[in-house]
Parts: sequence; C-alpha cells; structure tokens
Amino acid sequence: MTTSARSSYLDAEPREDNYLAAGYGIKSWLLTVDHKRIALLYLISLTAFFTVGGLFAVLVRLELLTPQGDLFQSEIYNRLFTMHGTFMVFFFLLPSVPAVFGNFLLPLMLGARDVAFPKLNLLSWYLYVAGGLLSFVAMLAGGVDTGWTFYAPYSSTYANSQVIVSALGIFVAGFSSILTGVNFIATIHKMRAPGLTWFRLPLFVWAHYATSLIMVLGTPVVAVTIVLVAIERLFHVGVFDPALGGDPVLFQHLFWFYSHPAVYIMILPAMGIMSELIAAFSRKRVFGYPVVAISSLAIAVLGFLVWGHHMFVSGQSVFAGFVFSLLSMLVAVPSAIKVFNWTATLYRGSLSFRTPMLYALGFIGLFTIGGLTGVFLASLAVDVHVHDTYFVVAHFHYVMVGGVVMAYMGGLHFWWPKFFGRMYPENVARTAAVLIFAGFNLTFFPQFLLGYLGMPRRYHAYPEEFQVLNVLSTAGASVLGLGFLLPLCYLAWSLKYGRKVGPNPWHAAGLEWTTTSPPPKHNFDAIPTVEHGAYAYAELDAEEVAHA
Amino acid sequence: MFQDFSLFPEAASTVAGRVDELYLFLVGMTAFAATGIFSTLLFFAVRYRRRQGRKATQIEGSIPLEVLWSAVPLALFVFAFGWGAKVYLEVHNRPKDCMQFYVTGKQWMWKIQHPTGQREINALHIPVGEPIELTMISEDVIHDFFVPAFRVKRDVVPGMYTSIWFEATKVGTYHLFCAEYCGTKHSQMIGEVIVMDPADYEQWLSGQPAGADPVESGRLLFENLLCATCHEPGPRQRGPSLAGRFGTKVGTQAGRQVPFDEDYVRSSILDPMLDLSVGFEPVMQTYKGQVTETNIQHLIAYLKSIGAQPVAGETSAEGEEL
Amino acid sequence: MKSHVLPLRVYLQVFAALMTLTAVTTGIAFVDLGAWNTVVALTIALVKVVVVVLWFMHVKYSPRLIWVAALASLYWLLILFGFLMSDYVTRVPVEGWAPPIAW
Amino acid sequence: MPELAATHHGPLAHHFETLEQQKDTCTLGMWAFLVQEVMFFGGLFACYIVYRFLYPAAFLEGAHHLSPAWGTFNTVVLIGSSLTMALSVRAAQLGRRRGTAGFILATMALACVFLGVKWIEYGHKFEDGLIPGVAWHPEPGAAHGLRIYFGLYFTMTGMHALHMVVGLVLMVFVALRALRGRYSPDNYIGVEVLGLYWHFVDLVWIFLFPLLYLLGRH
Repeated sequence: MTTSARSSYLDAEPREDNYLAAGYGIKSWLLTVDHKRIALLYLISLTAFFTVGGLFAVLVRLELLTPQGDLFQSEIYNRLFTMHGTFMVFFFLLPSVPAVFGNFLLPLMLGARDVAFPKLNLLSWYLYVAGGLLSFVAMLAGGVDTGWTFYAPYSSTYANSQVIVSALGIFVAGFSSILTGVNFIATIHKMRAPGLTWFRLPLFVWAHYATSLIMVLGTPVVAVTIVLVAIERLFHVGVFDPALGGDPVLFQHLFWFYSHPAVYIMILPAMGIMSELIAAFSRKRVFGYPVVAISSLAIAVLGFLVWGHHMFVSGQSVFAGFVFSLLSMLVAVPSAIKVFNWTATLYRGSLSFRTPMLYALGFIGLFTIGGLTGVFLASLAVDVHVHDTYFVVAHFHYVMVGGVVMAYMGGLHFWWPKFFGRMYPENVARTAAVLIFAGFNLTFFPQFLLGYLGMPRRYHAYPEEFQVLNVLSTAGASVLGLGFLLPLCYLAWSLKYGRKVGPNPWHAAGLEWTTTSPPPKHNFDAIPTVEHGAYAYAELDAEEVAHA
Repeated sequence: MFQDFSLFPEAASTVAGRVDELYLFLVGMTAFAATGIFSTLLFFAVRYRRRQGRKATQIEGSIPLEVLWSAVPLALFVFAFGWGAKVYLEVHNRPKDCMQFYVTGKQWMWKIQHPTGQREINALHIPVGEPIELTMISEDVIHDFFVPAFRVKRDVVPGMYTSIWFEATKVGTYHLFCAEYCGTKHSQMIGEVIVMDPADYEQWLSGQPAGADPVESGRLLFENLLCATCHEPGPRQRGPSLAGRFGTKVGTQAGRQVPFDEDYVRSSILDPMLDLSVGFEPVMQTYKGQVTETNIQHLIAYLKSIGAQPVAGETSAEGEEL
Repeated sequence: MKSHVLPLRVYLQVFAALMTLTAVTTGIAFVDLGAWNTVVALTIALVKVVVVVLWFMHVKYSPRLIWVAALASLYWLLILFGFLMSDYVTRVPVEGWAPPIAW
Repeated sequence: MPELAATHHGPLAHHFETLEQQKDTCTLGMWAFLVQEVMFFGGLFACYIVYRFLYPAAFLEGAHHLSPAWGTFNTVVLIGSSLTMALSVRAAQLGRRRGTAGFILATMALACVFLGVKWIEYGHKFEDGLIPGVAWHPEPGAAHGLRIYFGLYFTMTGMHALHMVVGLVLMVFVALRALRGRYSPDNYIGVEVLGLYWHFVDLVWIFLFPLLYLLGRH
C-alpha cells in the first residue's frame, strides 16, 4: 500500500451532518434516540461508575497494605468492598461493552439506521442511570455491607445497612440489561442489510447475540431473587430465612443461576471485540470463523448449566457438586477454542502493534491465565481449599479486568476515531497499555499465591505472614490506577486536539468503516448491500492496490 | 513483615498432600498451556510483523486443528474433573470411629465442644493422628469453617447440620478462618487449631475446667426441663418414650418414616408439631428460646447414650454414598 | 403486510375448549388420585397453555423464529427446575439432610 | 428502498424499510420480552417447587385455606378476558376501529373483576391472619412451612396482579389510539403486542390456579 492511498484515509474534515453535530443542547442528548448518542451517554456514565468503583478498590488495597486493619473500621471496610463489587459488576462490567460498543456499532455493522427499538434503547439508559443513582443514594445513606453477592440470610435478615435501596438499584439496572438484550436480539435478527447473511456477520455481532440471549434468559431470575430478598426483609415470609423454615442455599441457587452466566454476559462481548482487533491488525480473516461464531453460542448455552460450582462447600448435595463440576469443565472448551483461533489468526498475518493490538495481545495472555485458573475452581477437591479465598478473587479479576477491561480499552482505542473523527495520541497510549498490563499482573498474580496459602476474601485484617504478597498487590494497584488515569486524560485531550481522520484510519474491513467518521445521523447515505463476509481483507488490499 | 513468609501453605492433614498433588498438576497444566500460547504469540509477533511489500495470507481455518484443540483440552479438563472428584470423596467421606466434636458458629465466634465435654472458644485442641469429625451448625448467618493447613472447608449453615472431618498429621498450631462473609467482624471470626501429641492432649484435657461431659449435661438438662415427665413410662406419659429410640426410624402422623437423628431431635425440641410421632396428641410446647444450640447438642448426646446405638457417631447414611 | 385473520368461530372454539378444561381440572381436583392429582392438573394446565399460545397468540401462524422463542423459554425453565431439584432430591441419601428447622 | 427509509412520518419508523419488517421486528421483540417474563415467574415457580418438596403438608394445608370457587371463577374471568383481547386483535386486523376499542374495554372490565375478586380474597386472608408480616396468627398446630406457603402465595399472585395493572394502563393507551384511528389492517402492531402480553398474563394464572388452589383439595 502506498502513501497516497494512506493519505486518503487521514486528515478528512468531518461532514457537517454527522451525528455529533445534529444538535448541541442538553436536550438533544438527553432525549436522543440515536443509538450512537446513547452509546456516548453510556460511555460517560460508565466512566463515572468505573471511577467510583476504582476509588473503592484503591481504598480496599490501601487498607490491606498492613495486616492490622488500622485504616478503616471493619464496618467501613465491608462497605468499601461491597460497593466496589456492586458498582463494578452491575454498573460497569455488565453493561460495559454491549452498552457502549454494542449500541454504537451493531447498527453500523449490520448496515442499519438504528437499533430495532430506539426509544426502548433510551429507556434502557435511563433505567441504568436510575439504578446507578439508587445505588449512590444507598451509598450516601450509609452504604451496604452484604458483599455484591447479597447472600441470605445475612442480606435478608441480619445486615443493618441499605440493602433494600441497593437491591432496588440493581433490580432497575437489571431491566436496563434485559431491554438491551431484547433490543439487540430483534436488531440482529431483523435489521441486517441485504446480503448480510448470518455467516457473513462480524464475530462481534455473534458475540453480542449470545450475550443478549443470556441477558434475556438469566437476568429476570436474579431480578425476582432480589425481589424475594426485599420481601423477606420487609415481611419475613421465610423464603430465605432458616429461622422460619427457609433454605438459605436456595438463594445461592437462584443467585448463581443468573450470576454465573452473567460473567459470560461480560466476557462474550469482550471476545467479540477481540476478534475484530485481531483481524484488523493482522489484516486477516479470523481463523476458523464459523467455529468461533458457534463457540459464542455454545458458551451462552453451556454457561447456564454450571452455576452450582459456586456452591461446592455450601451444603449442596455431593451429586449436584459432581454434575456441576463436570459441566463446568465442558464450558471451558469453547473459550479455549477461541484463544487458539485468535492465536492461529496471527499466523502469516501482517501484524501491526498499534495500541488496540497491544490490548488484544494482553487479553489473550491474561484470559488464558484467568480461564485456566477457572479449571482449578471447577475441580472439586481444589475448590474446597481455595473457595472464598484470594485465589477466587485473583481468578475473576484476571477474567473481568484482564479480559473485559482489556478488551474494552482496546475497543475504545480502535473505534475512538469512528466515535469522534479524531485519533488518540499513539505513543502515550502504548505506554498506558503497557503500564496497565504490568500493574494488573503485579496486583493480581500475588493473590493467586495468597489464595492457596489460605487467605480468605473479604478480610479486613489478616495474619502477618500474608503481608509481603499484599504489599506487592497494593503496589501493583497503584501502577494500575496510574495506567487508567492516563487514557482518561489523553482521550479527553484528543477530542479537541487529536488528529482528524477519514472514514477508515485502520484500513479495516467492516461496514462501520465504510461510512464517515463520525458517522452521519442515519449512519449511511444509502443502505449498503453486502457481497462478502466480514474480514474481507484480501478484497480490501486488492482495492487499495487498484487505487494506488 | 518477612516473618513466616512462604509461598506454599503448610500441609498438616492426611488429605492435604492429595489436594496439593492435584493442585500442582493443574499448575503444571496451566504453565504448559500458557507457555505454549505465549511463546507462539511472541514468535508470530516477531515473524509476521508488518513489513513493506508483504501481505497477509488469508487462511479459512482447519477442521482437523479445530478438532485437535477442542479434544485435547476437553480430555485434560475431564481428567482434572475425575481426579478432583476422586480426591473430593476422600476429603468428604469420613472414616468410621471419628472423635465427635461439636461446633457452633455465631457472629463472630466459634464455640467448640470436645467429646468429653470441655468447651473452648475460637480454639480447637486436637490429638495428632486421630480422625476428627466436627458436626456444625450456625446460630445466625452462614459461616464457614476453614483450616488451610488441612485443606478442608465447609459452610456452617443456620438451620441445618453440616459436617467436616480431618486427621492431623503434624503437631503445631494452625489458622482457623471463617471463610464465608458473615458481617462486620468477619475477619475476626478466626481462631487456632492446636494439634498435640495424644498424651499432651490428654493432659490438656485434664487441665481444663472439667466441663461436664455432654452426655452428663444432657442428662441434667433432660431432668431440669422435665422432659422425663412426658417422655418416660409413667402415669403422666404423653409422648413417646425415648430410651432406645435414637438411631431408629419414627413413623410420623403424615405417614412418613423419618430417621430419629440429630436433626429430628433438634426439630422436635424447637418445633414439636413438625413430624409428630404416630399415636400421640400434639401437646408438646416448643422449647424455642429456652434452650441454646449447645443445650440441644447435649440433649442429643444424652439421647444417643440411651439410644439404639449407644456409641456416639454415625447416623447419616454415609455408607450409601456414590 | 399480510395478516392471518382467523374466523370468529375458531376463537370461540378455543374459548370453549379452555372452559371445558377448566371445569375438568377443578372437578378432578376433588377426586383423590393420589400423586396423579398433580400430574393431571399440570398436564391440563400445559394443554391449556399450548392452546392459548397456538391460537390466541397466533404462534401456529407465526414464523419459525417465534416457535423457537416459545420453546426456548420452556427449555430454560426446565434447566432451572431440573438442576435446582437435582440438588434437593439428592441431598437426603447423600448427606442425611433434613428440611431446615423452624423455631 | 432508501427513499422509503427516508419517510419520517406515518406508521413506518425511519429506521425500518418496510411495514412488514417493522411488524416482524416488533413481534420478535415482544416474544423476547415474554421469554424474560417466563424466566421472571420461573424463579418464583422454582421456589414453589423447592418448598412444596420440603413441606408437602404445609402446601396441602395452605390450599385448604383458599377458596376453589373464587379461584375457578377468576380463571373463567381471565380466560374470558383473553378471548376478548384476541377478538380485539382480530377487529384491528379487519380495520374495525370501534370493535378494537370495544373489545379492549371489555378486557379491561374483566380484568377489573379479576382484581376485585383478588382483593376480596386478600381481605379474607387478612381476617384469617394468614398474611405473613402483616397479619399472621394462624391456628395453633398449623403445619410447619405454612408461612412460606402464604409468603409465596402473596408474592406470586401479587406479581401476577401487578402485571395485570401494568396491562390495564397499557390498554388505556392502546384503546385511545384505536379510537383515534391509529391502527389499520396494515399496521396494528400495538394491539398485537398488547394482546401477546395479556395472553402471557393469562398463561401464568393457568399454572398458578391449580398449583395454589387445587392441589390437595380432595
């Protein structure tokens, strides 16, 4: 490819009817039904919640610097980790990729003018914000100290904190998630451009389809469970209260029926981003495309059959433990398949190591560790020892932060020019990516060791022999925190000073790159007709040569 | 800060080594897979970095490869399941003739009772080389009895008994943690397991204030609560006689056969109307609020001593397990 | 937009069938069939649901995707109930578990 | 087709190409929503199954505190309302404006009868002291687990009633739109979707009725 071909992609002036220019007042944002603007609303609110959740994490790590539990009282500490968990899980991780990237990109990738139900989409955002505000109210009114898992009977009877308000916040946010799922399912089924058959769809779309299924099928169960906890607290009906004949283990069943598949709600869209990044920066179609596509659905379906692996020591029957352990092993396979296929995609590619690609490679590394340590937890005897220890904490942070957040950051850099028509500064972005990767490992790797040593999670004070590893972890957390501050600054900077770009700064395949950056209000001047599958890099390269 | 620093926990029970073997196998598997993937990534990253004039080669995929890298992990994972399940049964299935300890968890302490009646809080003294079984219940929320050095852990649930067993192999003092988040002072619901030579244990026991033997205190409770009035043969007998009953089956008025075991005794004391014995009027009052969980455990110990199998021990159907 | 308009007669027949089934299920509840009472009641309920779904909700005349949606909800319900009960029904023989106790 | 999509007014929303696509999309969306409704009630039914398994006696006793006559009556009423709802959709398909609104009104009337009966039943439970946390003083010797039975009874029927109230609100809107002639044989998706929702509410009751009222009646 030649310099002249390249220049046609860069330094373009944005067109005047782009979606950002479609209105400037507050009302034009708060009442918008444009999926792209709603995505940005989510981006802003998610960043706010991520910051709050991150602050709680910082305080938690500071407390754990010393074994005595001397920085906060235990009441405060318990609230800190609970709020960290609820904000991060329910108000950042669950909506993160679907709400920002799914919303912005699905219609663009499908060649549609919007999602199927634009008003419902806006309602989803309002529900999400309302849920978040309720959680904020709960926080200001004294916080909640049940842990993000809300285990009964502690949550339903014993906790003296804002359980009901907080639970209501999660309930409301849950409906945001459900409606997003409904919206995406209808969009993917019915809004595809002519010629865009299922096996021509980008893997990002497949991943979002699988995630939407889980949102619709799983979320209502946790919603009704939360309702039951509130009813139990208000009326003492006994459903979860052993003092009245209830079985507290039932709460765990219902909670994990959703909350285990929920980790796939978080990771599947991240995997979708991964496929896009790997393909774009290798300039290749994804190796084994149909297998990767189907593996997303396999994860969504199998993911519903494994929830009991959270309950091996809870009083669940031995038989159920065996069944859930075996099925948990099966669900690890489609994830492994994805990792292998991404790696194989690099083979004989033309790899460039721009920031999004660095995040993608980081994802593969960290997700491999996160996924394989999941096998430890699915294996009964080892789980008995490491259950509810820092091993579990490390494992899910490797998947949730090392996986979801890495992909989120990678996607943010990749599609940033599409969102705003401007490029982020490359060098500082690469530095931040390396910082985040290093800080992450330093924070969470020691926690695997702590876990096997036996340090229980949610401990405010701990025996002295665990201090070395905890200090390492806190040190890593400061690096990680710094790593996250950098993008906050330079991305904001780039909104005004970043270099202007044309429709396709990455020379990437995909319908979203055929429209201008930022896209016009209705996405496409004419609905495109699709003639080949996603990742048509061979065709793209040929076109460029022809141009040159 | 570097005192007692280590990277691997002490192993001090018969099952600890078995769990560690499996753990190390999984660590090996992870290390192998991760090294493989990372070095491949690194190699590709260098070998196929973007260079002027070289294009990517488009590859569709490969069914044999897909099959290979589905089947190999599947086989490994299922193997990990099998091994984990096997060791789990060893961790879970107790041997016969365990020493019976009683554990009550409450916010935020462990109350422990020895077979011979001595009581302690947040500490458990045991003899080395003896299989120990703990029968556990919680008075409020869910707790979890966790001894890392023994690699055992079990939730302590309100309203239902759970049990755990272990056999210590090394004299020493080990951490006891509550591993299920239980509220404000969760991190202070900790204690020590002190493993002693059997002789030292005997000496320790005799040095303790001779807490009444559970059977004996159970007998006293049985008298003081006037249980005998209704539950022993006599003019005022209104309920089933209890001698020789423990370990048998009870026919209930609902027409079921339920085992006369710890849970049955406990529920009959706290909620007599549940599973009434056939042939008697529903006249018994609840003793809720009048007896503690520890009292109930004593009454159970007493009933066991006059039961069908006077030896303290098995009531549940462990033999039929999987 | 084509729409399949069912004749009025069909709706009335469906309603009559539902009424009959309601009468049967109420009537049979007063006859002692042992455990079969539950089976019969649930079977009748299921038949009623199928009738409502097929005709009132027009699934009989809908594209395959709608069938899939309806069946998927049933399938996932069965996953929830099945795996949940697989714990409860196996607790007794394996761990000597008794129902939680009240006081 | 682009010129069609540029239409910003009329029954076709800007982001759809054809009315057919719009109808199919809305129907699919509603079904996806109903699937989540099924799972929502599924969680409650899961609790019911577990506690019925643990406390069979309490669930038999609980059923005896309910009136099968009221239950049967309400079942007839609710299935009747499903019929009128289906007829309303049919009227919309045929472009009968008044018929559509009229049948919706009939549905609303039946729904109100149902809720009225529910109100009376709840009142009886209050008098009998069978509402956990509000008025709970069952006869001595009541089966263990009765409190859970009534806890579930009120949660399940309450959630069901709440769904009916939501349906009633929606019906007001749809009936008004129907009267204003917003629906036509080409575009009656609002009525269709409302109908699907209402039939779902009926389906939940079809299971609640035998499970709560009838089992153990003999």
